Amino acid sequence: MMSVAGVSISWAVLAPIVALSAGGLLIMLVDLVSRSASKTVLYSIGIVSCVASFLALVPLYGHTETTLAGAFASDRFSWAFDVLLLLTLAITLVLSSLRKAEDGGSPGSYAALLVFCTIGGMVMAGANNLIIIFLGIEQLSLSLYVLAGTGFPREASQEAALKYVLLGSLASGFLIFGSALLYGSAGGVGLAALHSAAVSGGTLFIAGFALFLVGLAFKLALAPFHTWVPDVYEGSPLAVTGYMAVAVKVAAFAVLARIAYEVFGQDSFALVPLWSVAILSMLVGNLGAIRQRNLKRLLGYSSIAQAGYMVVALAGVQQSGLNTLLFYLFAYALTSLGAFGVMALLGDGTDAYADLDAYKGLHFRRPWPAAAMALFFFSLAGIPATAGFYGKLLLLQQGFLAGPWGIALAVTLVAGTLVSFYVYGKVVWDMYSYVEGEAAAPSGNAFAPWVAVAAGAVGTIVFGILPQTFTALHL
Amino acid sequence: MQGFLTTAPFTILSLPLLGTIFIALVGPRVHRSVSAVIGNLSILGAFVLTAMLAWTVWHLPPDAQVVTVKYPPAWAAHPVFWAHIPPLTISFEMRIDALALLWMLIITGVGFLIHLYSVGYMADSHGYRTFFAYMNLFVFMMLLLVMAGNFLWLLVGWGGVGLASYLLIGFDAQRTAAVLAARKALIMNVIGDVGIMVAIFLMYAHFGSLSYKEVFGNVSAANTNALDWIGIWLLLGAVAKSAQLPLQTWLPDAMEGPTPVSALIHAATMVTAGVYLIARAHPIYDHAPFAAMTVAVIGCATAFFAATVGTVQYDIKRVLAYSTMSQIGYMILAVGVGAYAAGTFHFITHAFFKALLFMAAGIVIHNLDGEQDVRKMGGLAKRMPLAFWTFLIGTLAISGIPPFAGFFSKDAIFDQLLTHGHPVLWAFAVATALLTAYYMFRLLFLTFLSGDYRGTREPHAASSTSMAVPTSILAVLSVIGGWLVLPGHDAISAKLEPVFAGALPEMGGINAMVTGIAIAAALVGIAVAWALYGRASQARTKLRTVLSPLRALLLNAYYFDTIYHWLFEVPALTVASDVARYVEPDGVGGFTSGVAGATTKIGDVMRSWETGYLRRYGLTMVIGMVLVLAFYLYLVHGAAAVGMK
Amino acid sequence: MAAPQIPLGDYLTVASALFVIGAIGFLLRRNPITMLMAIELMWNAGNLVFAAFARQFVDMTGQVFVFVVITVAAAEAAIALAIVVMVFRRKRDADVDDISVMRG
Amino acid sequence: MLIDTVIFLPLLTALVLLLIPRAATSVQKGVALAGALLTFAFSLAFLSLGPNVAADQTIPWISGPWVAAYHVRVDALRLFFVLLTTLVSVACIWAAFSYAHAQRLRGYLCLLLAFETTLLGLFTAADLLLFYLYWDLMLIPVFLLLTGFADHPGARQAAWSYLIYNGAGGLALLLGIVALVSQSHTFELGTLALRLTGPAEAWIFIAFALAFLIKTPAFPFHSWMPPTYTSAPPPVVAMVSGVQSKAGLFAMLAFALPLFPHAAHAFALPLLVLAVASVVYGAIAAMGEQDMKTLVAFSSLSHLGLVWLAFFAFDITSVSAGILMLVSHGLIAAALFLLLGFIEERVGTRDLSRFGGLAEKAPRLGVMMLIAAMAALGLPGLSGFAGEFLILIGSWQTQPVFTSIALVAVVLACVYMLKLLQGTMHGPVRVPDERTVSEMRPREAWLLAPLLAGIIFLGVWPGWFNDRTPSGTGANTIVGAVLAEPGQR
Repeated sequence: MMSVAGVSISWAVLAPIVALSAGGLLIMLVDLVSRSASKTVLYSIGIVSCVASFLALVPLYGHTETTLAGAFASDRFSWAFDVLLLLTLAITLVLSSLRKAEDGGSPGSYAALLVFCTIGGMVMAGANNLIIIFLGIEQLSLSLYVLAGTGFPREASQEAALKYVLLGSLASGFLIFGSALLYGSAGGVGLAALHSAAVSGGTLFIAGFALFLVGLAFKLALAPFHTWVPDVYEGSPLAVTGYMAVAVKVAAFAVLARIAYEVFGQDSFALVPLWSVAILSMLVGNLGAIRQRNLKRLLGYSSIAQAGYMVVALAGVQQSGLNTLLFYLFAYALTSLGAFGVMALLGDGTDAYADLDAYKGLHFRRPWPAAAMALFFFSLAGIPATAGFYGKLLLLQQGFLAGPWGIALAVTLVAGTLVSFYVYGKVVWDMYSYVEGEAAAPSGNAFAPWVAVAAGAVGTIVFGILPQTFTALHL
Repeated sequence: MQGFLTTAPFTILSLPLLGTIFIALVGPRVHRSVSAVIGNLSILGAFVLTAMLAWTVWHLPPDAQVVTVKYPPAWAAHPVFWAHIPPLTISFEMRIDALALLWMLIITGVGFLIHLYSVGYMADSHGYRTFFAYMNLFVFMMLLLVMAGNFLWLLVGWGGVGLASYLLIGFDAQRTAAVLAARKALIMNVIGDVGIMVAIFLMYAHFGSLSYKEVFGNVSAANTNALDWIGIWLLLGAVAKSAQLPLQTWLPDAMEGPTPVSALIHAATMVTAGVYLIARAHPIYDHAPFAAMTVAVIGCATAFFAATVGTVQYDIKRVLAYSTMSQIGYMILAVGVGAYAAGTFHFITHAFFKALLFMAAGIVIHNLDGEQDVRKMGGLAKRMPLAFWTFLIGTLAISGIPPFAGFFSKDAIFDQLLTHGHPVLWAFAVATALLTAYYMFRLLFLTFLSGDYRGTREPHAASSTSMAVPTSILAVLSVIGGWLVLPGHDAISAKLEPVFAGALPEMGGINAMVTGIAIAAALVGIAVAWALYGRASQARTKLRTVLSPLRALLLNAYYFDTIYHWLFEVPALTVASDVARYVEPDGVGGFTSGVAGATTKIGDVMRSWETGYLRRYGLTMVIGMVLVLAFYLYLVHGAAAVGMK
Repeated sequence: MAAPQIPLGDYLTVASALFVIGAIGFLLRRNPITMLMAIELMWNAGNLVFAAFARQFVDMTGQVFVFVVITVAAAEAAIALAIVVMVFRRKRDADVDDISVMRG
Repeated sequence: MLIDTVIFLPLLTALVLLLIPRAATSVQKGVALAGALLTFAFSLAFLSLGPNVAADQTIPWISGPWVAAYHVRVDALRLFFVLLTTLVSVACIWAAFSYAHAQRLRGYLCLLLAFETTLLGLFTAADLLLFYLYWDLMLIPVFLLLTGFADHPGARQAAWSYLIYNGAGGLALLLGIVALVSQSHTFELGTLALRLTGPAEAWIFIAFALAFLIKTPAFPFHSWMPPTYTSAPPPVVAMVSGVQSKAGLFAMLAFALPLFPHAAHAFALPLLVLAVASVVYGAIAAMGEQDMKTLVAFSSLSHLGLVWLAFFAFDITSVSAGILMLVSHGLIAAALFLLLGFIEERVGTRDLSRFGGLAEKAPRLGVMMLIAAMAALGLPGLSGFAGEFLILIGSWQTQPVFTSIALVAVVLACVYMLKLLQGTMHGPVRVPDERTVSEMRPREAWLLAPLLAGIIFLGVWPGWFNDRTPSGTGANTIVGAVLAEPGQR
């Protein structure tokens, strides 16, 4: 414990971030010093720093600690989210090993940006006041804007980056203005101050929170602030899309959960618009995905719907809601990363297998990747014996515990899931439809993506059949 | 003794069944004659055992002559039931009494003769084995029907004979007409099955059991109305099985089956199951006057109706079919008015002479290579003397000419109709007797006499022994069969007494007036037939012109088939195919596919908002922001804040 | 003696106006650079509110937030401009409506 | 342990199959059949349990936020569903030997075996969560079989209607289960003594009933069934119609009725209406069908509607007979669909107007078809009659009006079953495209023989079945629980 300018700093709380930052800087340094450093070395540094960061997280398990005068915390709202962010980073780095020289951008800057992005997410997860939240969001976003464009030889990647940066900045505008109004209503930026303001309510507070929520909803990809999602998911490089689908959601949900519990608590009407936004998201996400033939775009729409589902975890702000949210996030992360892993595996890191047509009859050519993909899509659809199913079960329970709005959410969730049976079923249907003749696209067989696939598959099945193993972690 | 009483019924039952199974499983591997031998022996064995059983039972004291063979026996440690869902328990139960035994004797006796006949008749059929398997199956089912000790087993036998009848009518499966006739027969019989089922449901509701013993024992406790309903529903079964109005149309078509089948199933035994059923359920009808009266009226109406139709038909087997219908009408009429013994008596004599008639006709048909139209026969008496003489005996018997069998049983019915006070029914019955004599002799003349042979096919040589012997035996029986009941000697009633517990009036008394009128009616019928058909007659053509509308009506059997076709068949099939073709895909399925289509549409509309233009995306966000903001202000300040009021 | 205080409401009004102008500018302009400027306007609207409240509360936090936002805005502008330049290179055009390969 | 063996042996066999090279089809066939036979043999051991004894096994599974256990059970109610599954599976896997694509045979057999496991799991599950798990998992093998392993051009479309419709039912059930469990906090049936009342019970019951109505299916939720039954390969249809279609009614008896007695009685009338509508509508539609498989599909609708009538007549006889009817229908439907498969293989069409008279060429086929059709028609002495008769005699006592309407369908059943039997077997021989119709192969005859034997046995002696299933007041609480008036609890 040391103190700077009268503010005590607990390095233990900051250690995970510091470790990761060091890793990121080291990557940049190595990249700078040795132009010839292979990407393997660079990505390995990233993975090692992930591990280091995780090791730094371990002692914080089960503790609630704050530092920087209460601005940053390590508690139940951050720890598991951090772990998930690190896991996502590690898997993404592994998947990124398939990046080719012609993909654009140096591997060093690419890896460093991924690391910095993750740091932004961890900052968000631990942020205990509006400034830190804003900082975290921007750190995450700015890195991602660039990452979205790292496939710049392709026009779509450029377009994705431009759309993302412009719309993201617009959303940040809402966030800043909303934060300012919240500050005005609460007289401070700490969440504790906001809590007392929430209790007294008032127009200023509510207007501020409305704008803040819009800014956050953009990150969560909730409708109607989702418009960027399909395009950016489709345009970004494969690994980045996978990362984006998971990490942004994890970090943003960490913020939302902290606000829901710390600022509002149960029975607050202030979250009601969030429920309606979630309902809209479930519908938009699933209905929009029906006709998609591009798998990345389809998963983009799917992530909109999934974000809507996850909000249900917070319906009613029940004690058990946080665990539900975490379970579903883990399930979603494993499933999504696994699916992107299969895509990377088959397309050898390219977008060749983003097109659904490439999957026709896949089972009869590549049974194992097809089976894995089917598993992930079953999990997304919530078929039993997968993590996605148990997650939905928990979500529905939160809905039923939360009164009329909660039931409305639960019913919409189920209706959306029914539509998603078609959406996800279509992929499985294509893979298992027997087609005469040769494969539509040649498929790759690199080792690295198998890591992602295996991690996703094992996690999906284990958490699906033995959800108690997750609960036992007491995350 | 007791041992025999319990084992013999099972043996009797199982013999024909084992025959079927043996022929089905082993038959294809051995010479075809083995099937015939097994088929015949099993029925003969059943007959011998039945005779022994009957002898045994009739030597018991009268109050022990109703033998119930029930599994499980009362002492069983692990009782076994057909169905066991307390409070409903249905046992494996048989009742052997005089009523059952008489039927069993006819079924196995006449059945054996017809089996024997079939050996020759079916010799050319390539489904020889199958035929015997089916015939044995029929005998088994028919025995089950009459030996059943509760209504469930009666129903099982009832359905089973329906199946056997279906199989045998459609025996020549290559002929579409046979297939259609089989279908019609089974459907009508199933309607009857449903009638019995409803009756059973009602009995269970009122008596809590399906056992004859329980039901009949408690009849007096039930109210008349309920018993009437039970009686009516049972009657529906009887009507369908015995081809009575209004479910009679299947029987003429059933003549598509081979002639031995017509003789056994559609003349001697199965079609009389309705008579058996009503006689069996007599305690119900005894207490249900309305139902009993309905039975009698339907029987009488059918007797008359069928006789009128019989007068104009040209197909030799169809005439016999209508005569069967008519004669069973007599039996139904008899049991309807409570003359159970008379009904049973007529069943026995009818089994003799009708089987005889069919077998004689079968010889003709066989020798003419399947020709059945009497207009293409004639003058066959010289060419087929055996067929002619046996057919003549049968005709005399059915016409009620003494001393042939039919005279006695018919006379008993007429007598009892008047005794029970039904003069109208009696009048119709006598009119029917006249018609019967007329159309049977018309048939006889057309077939065997009236000039020369009119057909084109050269008749075969004389019939085989296996056909001649049983025909001759039946001819003898058709003569002497009626002597069971003579004045002062009523063997039938004496046997049936324990079954009906004293409810039987004595038969055999000759009431001169009644008998005289009956004989006179028969003679008039014969005379008219002689006048019109016995010789080349001008009157025939003249009459035909005068009565042509009536003739058309009769030729088409009162258009029953046509009416049913347009009333039931066409509407039902139209509705069904419309449902299958339109309602299902467009209605029920259309709704769901419509929902699916609409969902996709909504998705498309939504996606069309996602134009790819950045500014559209921004606009969406800004609109969303405004809405969220408005929602919040609405929540805080109510509707006024956002100008919604 | 302090100068006459400008009432807080006036700050908020101006800030709101800036915010709305920024949003409208974003929606109406097709040049990405201009759109970025519109966004800056919105961010600065937020900054103005922070500053106004900070002064009202006599609290440094708001001003800190303003500094943070300004810093981030700089970084954001740099990145955004880089991306715009990248797109320019391919398109030789400055109309965002032309950048709409992906849709649906 | 025995229960687990029975449930997972098919799945294990499927996994073993995956180890066998794709080309070694005869080895695959042998292994698959051996696995199915072994499963059947093991399941026979449950017969030795008395009527009042249950094989029961519980392993704690989930403790928070609710309690769930891996609780499997074979008792009088479940026994025959398990036996039906294992028996029909043997026949179906054996029938699958004639599957046309050697390259895809392995996957085909694997999916059939996996399907068997989900069915067995479903029928043995005594925990709601476990039950739901299998309930939804059943969708997958059938969906995949329809998608990738059926030759019929409509099969892949049928896969959708199957998946979406049954998925909808499953999700309704899920809503109901979660709504229930969020109050009871346990999935365990034994401890699920929670008695809901009022609208909550009603809504949850509706959710359950909807799922079961779709799965069975019952009118008007059946539109997934005709395409599925028509275009799926015969072994698959045989399993779906023979076994899977029993899941809804089984679950109604095992779960919904004991859990929601008030609601069940309150909603008896609408359900009876749907039951009778199914009975009549199915019969009429079957009468009008020209496609033989669709015809049998509609006959299933009709026959299972009768079981709905049986259950919601709330008569002890009819409820117990409903179980008999389910098992009997399972045997009959499986036999019929397999037979139709053999026929289609020989004549290359399912259109009744394009062929006929096959009995002349294949008499053994004719006899087997006769038995199956007569059983479906309700001929006394065969199992279809036993079920039908006992249901109706019971339901007549409480619901004479609905029973009378259902009786009409007995006659209609005769019409359409004869249409099927005579259309395929009798009449002049007509075979399209000059095909030669061969007699049944021994394999085909042998695989059907047990099913037909079961049909005859259950028809001759249903009492044997009654004594081993919940029937009678004291024997088993399930039927008793269903019947007791809610007020008396």
